[in-house]
Amino acid sequence: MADIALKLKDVHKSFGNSKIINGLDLDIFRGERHAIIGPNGAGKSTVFNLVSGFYEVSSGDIELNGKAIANLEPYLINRQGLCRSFQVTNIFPKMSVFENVRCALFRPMGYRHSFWHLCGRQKKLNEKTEEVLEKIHMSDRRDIPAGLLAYAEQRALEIGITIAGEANVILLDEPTAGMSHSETDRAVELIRRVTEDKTLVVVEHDMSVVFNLADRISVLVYGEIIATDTPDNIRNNKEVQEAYLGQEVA
Amino acid sequence: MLEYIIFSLLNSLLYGMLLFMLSSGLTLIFSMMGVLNFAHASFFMLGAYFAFQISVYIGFWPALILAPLIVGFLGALVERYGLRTVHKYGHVAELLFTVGLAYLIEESVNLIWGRSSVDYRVPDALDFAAFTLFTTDLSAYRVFMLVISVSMFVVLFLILTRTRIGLIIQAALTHPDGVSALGHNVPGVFMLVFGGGCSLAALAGVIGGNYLVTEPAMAAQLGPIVFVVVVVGGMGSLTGAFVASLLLGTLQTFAVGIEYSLSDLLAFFGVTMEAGGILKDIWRIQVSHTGPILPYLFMVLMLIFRPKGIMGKRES
Amino acid sequence: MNCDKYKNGNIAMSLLLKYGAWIGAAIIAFGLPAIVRSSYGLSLLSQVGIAIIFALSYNMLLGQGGMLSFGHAVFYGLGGFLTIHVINIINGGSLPIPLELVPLAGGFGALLFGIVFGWISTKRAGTTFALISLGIGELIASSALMLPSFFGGEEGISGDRMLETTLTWFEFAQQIDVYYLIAFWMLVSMVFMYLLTQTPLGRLANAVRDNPVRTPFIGYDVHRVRTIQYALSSLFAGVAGGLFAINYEILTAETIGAIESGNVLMMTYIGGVGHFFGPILGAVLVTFMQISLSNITHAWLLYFGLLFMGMVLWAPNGLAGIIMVHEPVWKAKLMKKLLPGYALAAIPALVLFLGVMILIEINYHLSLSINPDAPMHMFGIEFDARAPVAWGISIVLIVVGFVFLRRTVKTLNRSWQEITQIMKKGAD
Amino acid sequence: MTFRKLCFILAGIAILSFAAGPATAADTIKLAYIDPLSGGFANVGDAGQKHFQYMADIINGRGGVLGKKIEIVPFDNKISAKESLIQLKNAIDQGIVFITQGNGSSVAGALIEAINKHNKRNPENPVLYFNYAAVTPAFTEEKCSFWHFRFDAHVDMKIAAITDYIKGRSDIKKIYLINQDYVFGHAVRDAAISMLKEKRPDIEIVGNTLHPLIKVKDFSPYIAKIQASGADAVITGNWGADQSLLVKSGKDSGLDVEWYTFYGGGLGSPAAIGAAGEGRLKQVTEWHNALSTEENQPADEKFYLGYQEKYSDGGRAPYYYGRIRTMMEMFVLALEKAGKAEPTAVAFALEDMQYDTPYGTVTMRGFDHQLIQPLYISTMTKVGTQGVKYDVENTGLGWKTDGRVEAEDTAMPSPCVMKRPKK
Repeated sequence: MADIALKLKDVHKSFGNSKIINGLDLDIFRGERHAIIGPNGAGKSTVFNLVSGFYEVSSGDIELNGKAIANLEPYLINRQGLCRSFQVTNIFPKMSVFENVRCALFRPMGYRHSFWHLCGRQKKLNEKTEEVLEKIHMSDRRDIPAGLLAYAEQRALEIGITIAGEANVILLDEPTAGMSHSETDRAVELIRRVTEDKTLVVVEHDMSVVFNLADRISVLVYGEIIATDTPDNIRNNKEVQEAYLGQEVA
Repeated sequence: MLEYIIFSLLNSLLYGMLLFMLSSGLTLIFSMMGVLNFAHASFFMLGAYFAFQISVYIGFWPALILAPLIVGFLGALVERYGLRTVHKYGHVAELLFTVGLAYLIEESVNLIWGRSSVDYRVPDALDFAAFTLFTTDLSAYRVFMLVISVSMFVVLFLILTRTRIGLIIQAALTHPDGVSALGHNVPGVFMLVFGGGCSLAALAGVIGGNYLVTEPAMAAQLGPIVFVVVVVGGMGSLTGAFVASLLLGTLQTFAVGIEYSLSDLLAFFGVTMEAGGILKDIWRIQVSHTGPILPYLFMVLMLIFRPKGIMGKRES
Repeated sequence: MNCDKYKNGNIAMSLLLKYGAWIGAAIIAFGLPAIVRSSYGLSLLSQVGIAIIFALSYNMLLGQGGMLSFGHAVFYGLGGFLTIHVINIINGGSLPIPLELVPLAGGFGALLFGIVFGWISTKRAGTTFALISLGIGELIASSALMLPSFFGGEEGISGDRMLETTLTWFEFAQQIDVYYLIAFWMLVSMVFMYLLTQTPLGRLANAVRDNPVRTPFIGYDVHRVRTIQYALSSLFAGVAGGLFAINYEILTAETIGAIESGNVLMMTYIGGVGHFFGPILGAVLVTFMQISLSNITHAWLLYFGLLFMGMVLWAPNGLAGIIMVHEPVWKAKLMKKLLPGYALAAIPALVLFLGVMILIEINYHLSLSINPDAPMHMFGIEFDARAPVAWGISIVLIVVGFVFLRRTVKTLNRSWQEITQIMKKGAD
Repeated sequence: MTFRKLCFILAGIAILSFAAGPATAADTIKLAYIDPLSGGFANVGDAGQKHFQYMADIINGRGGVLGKKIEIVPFDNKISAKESLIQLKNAIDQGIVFITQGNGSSVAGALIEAINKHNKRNPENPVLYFNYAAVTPAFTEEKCSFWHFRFDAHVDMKIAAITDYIKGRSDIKKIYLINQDYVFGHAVRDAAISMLKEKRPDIEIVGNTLHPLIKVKDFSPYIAKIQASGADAVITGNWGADQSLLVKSGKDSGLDVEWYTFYGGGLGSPAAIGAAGEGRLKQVTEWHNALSTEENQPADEKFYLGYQEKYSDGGRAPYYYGRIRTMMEMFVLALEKAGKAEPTAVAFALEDMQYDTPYGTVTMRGFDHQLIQPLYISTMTKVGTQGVKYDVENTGLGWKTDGRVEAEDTAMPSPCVMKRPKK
């Protein structure tokens, strides 16, 4: 049995009378790249919001690295080593690219709410920031306000912010949504590179991305996982084909 | 005692209704456009001044109709040529725009009507005591105010629930984004709501101006009490504003009658305070002194513990 | 304002470049008394200095933290009251604190209140925060009259700043001594507030302002970041209040009220919230307008209102914003393309302003002056305010100015577009 | 040149262009008038300035004083203590040594403190302060100052006059006190309670309410309380909207009481209260516009009409401060007695000075600098009835004298201990 990084046990979530998530069980292994797919409205984003503490869980348990995190405040979950990106681009628009990434490094590098360190003097912090910028190929854009970047660049920056903190579990919510083919290819390449030795959970609509990137795939339909398996097995799974994939894969 | 209670109830009702007239427009504007309109009380003042001027020339009754219409038109212009321009800079800019507007309106009123109060009087036709209960009179004008405010509530309610535009406004109150998606002319609706809200405030000014005092400071003195009504009532809820107005009216009216202070309360439990300095100040404050600041306390507590307000459908 | 460029090369030169602004500010602050000798001028400058600290502290909330407060004067006032009480205690005998350090008492007192009120009010941002600050402001301002033993009722609390103990040779009898003290604390506060923007907390405040949803996912509690920022901002507001107490030697309830809170909001906004130095410009301009302009014309409130509305409508980034849009143009050496446009627009703008001014002054003279029948004086010309000539001239000026201004603004816009295009090309 | 440098150069130019000194003093005797001239209280400040200007016109028309003309120099303090202190500096810089102010005890207190300190720290260059309307008793009692002279009767004196009048009114049996919840309101209340007890122990004080300052919009709840108490008369120190709304609200409920006020005739109040005050609203003042006809003083009537003609804005802001006339006349006498426009000398000249007004002799008490003058209780009355000739603020209502309280009866003991400079 492989080491489990993220574990969801019988998780339920309902808004008023409508049940969105119905007894979800999911194990994510350490170091794997795991994709969650499913038709619109299946509850994929809701799963992310539950795991990251955005929503409260109606019932059930979520464990991160063996510790229960359900219903913790988001920032506390983040401190346990989980970071996520958002479906809608979610950066700090008025700050420069460099600042965006640096902010993500304060907590991991132990600065807490410091108002006695000058950022400019923190050599290690700045070197580390440059490293991350290098990784996401944005060193030449470092001083531009993030809000003025092109869309694909903003998405790349968001991934940069998400991985900068050395969280070991990364949740990416539709990282390539709205991108052109060539941009998508570059984004997948980027994700692959920056999530080396990390656990990645990704929600994605673009099947070529999913099958290209994922080690395992879970299929979510109406708030339940109907299958979790390797990409090849999922592709050939009758149930999955009926429920969802249909002609898209063929 | 019975007399006192009955009249306090009546007073609460009247004051509450006046508050409601003032704040109903603001509730609509605030919930729909997100604009915390600091100039709302200024439109109330403009209503009173216009009514005064019109009643000098052609009498009170035409003023009752004309003044709110003129102020509503001015309000629509402000929305069209002012607010809409600053809208793109965000809510802070919109809010500051209204702060500046309040400044300008007050100075303009100073310039036109002078710095002292004007002699805006209750019309002779209503200047008598409607009835006397026990020993206290209830003036006909106050009855008239009550009638106007209640009928305004009814009309507003009917417009919002029975007409097409009313339904659009209601939809926009709860889901401002959704309405534009449906292809309605949202800027037009905004202009209408802002103008309408202003004319409601002006109507309150017309009938409140002569009951209170019509002077350039009347807008500033009213202060942020209208915000309290909007917040306590809740975003997007006219009924909430109505309930909140009556609640605040009652709160203030009855607080006046309670002359107990903290030291009395402690004395009740057999404790006597021998304190000097600031503690002594605190112990001696009677509930009756606090009437007008209670709303703010109420508002802060409401915002902290229940930011939706009493009947609000969403948070701001 | 980017502190992170690692420059190699001539160290002295780079130091001068880096600290030039601060050295300049210090020279101005300490050099001004050489030019301004009157005690009124010094009072004005002292008030400007206090206002600068206050406005910068306000911008820690609005500009850097995205928190629109309507009750910042609470900390200014509390700081002031605490300071004046401390001064009175020192005068009473037992507490030997030199006057130079007394403003810190106001600052740290305000800090404590800031922690409490900050924690209460910063759970939510936006309108909710604004309204809570408004409510708290009203509550504190009202209680100022209810708790006379601390706030001194209507007459306020007064004290004597000439303490036994001082650190310097100043005895603070004259305004000039007080001015130097204020200038010193102003510079210190400015430096500290600037450095704060360069710390992790400062950056986190920006992050919370820009995107409070994202911030938890870089590991921070939004509420806590806001509370700390709020408390530190109160600290500086308290220092400003402390200097107020020393400067005027009296604190009344007005210092804590809504008007003062509104003032600091306007200063900061007119100056520009987007740049560190914006509030400084705003504090200087607004203080001057409020104090000197009111000696020149009774219509100053109207001018002030018009200025404020104009800024909100056409220059939402304030004076600092207006200045800073020209920086790239200057760097690209394209100013010469703009200058003719500005020169051309300045003439009708002046004409329009003149027309509006004459009209306003005539109206004020007729409706609010001591004696409307007396002749008016403007620019050394004496005329009758009721004469149609004056009205005619002002209206003609307004119409002509307006028409030509519209045209020249169009040309100006065109040259701006041109310049942006050139710069874009240059960038690519 | 860098952009930064450019900005610095421009800033430098701006600073240098600001550094212009104040104008030098011309050869007039200047009186700095520091009161609100813009904002919410500007109407009161404007009116005061007109009174002073009118007096300056008259004195200069007589040829001035010491061969010089008197000049009123207005300074706008926006009724703020802070701005008043800045404007005081401004006035001192312009070489003005005589200051007058009246509105707001907060401002007056701040000015007294500041002037005391200024005179202590700059003994060669003192200034003198004439207070024409700030009525906190302490200014001529515990906080009395050699540099401060008060020409208005303070709270206790006014209450003494009211209670003296009530002493003779045996039909008043129950009195209600309603005041603003701040120092001034407390002072009115305390003085009324103690003096009523002393002069009319049989009167029952049936209520004693403090309400928040300026915040109350609807006074009906308070009226209900007064109504329930069965009071015959109400004593209140309320001013401005707090007074107007209170009296109007009383009329709406048919409350049948007499209102004993300080500021019933205060600027703007008669217009705001209107008919609601007829026959009920009473004020205590040193002067009102029916006195000249009631006591047959045609010269005073001419004085009044002259003001109405020139400065009253069509009757909307009538002559009100009788004491400003007294003050300016005494100022002129003191200047002449001192022989020079020098504050210390003028101050000594003013001490114990007596002056005959058309309505009796007034005295500037030397040991505490409080003017002792006769006071009148008057009622708002319809013009044309009971000998009332002129209305106020175009309301059709004027004032009719109910009673006069002699100067010595208003005098209060004072614990003042004053530090005097050498003559």
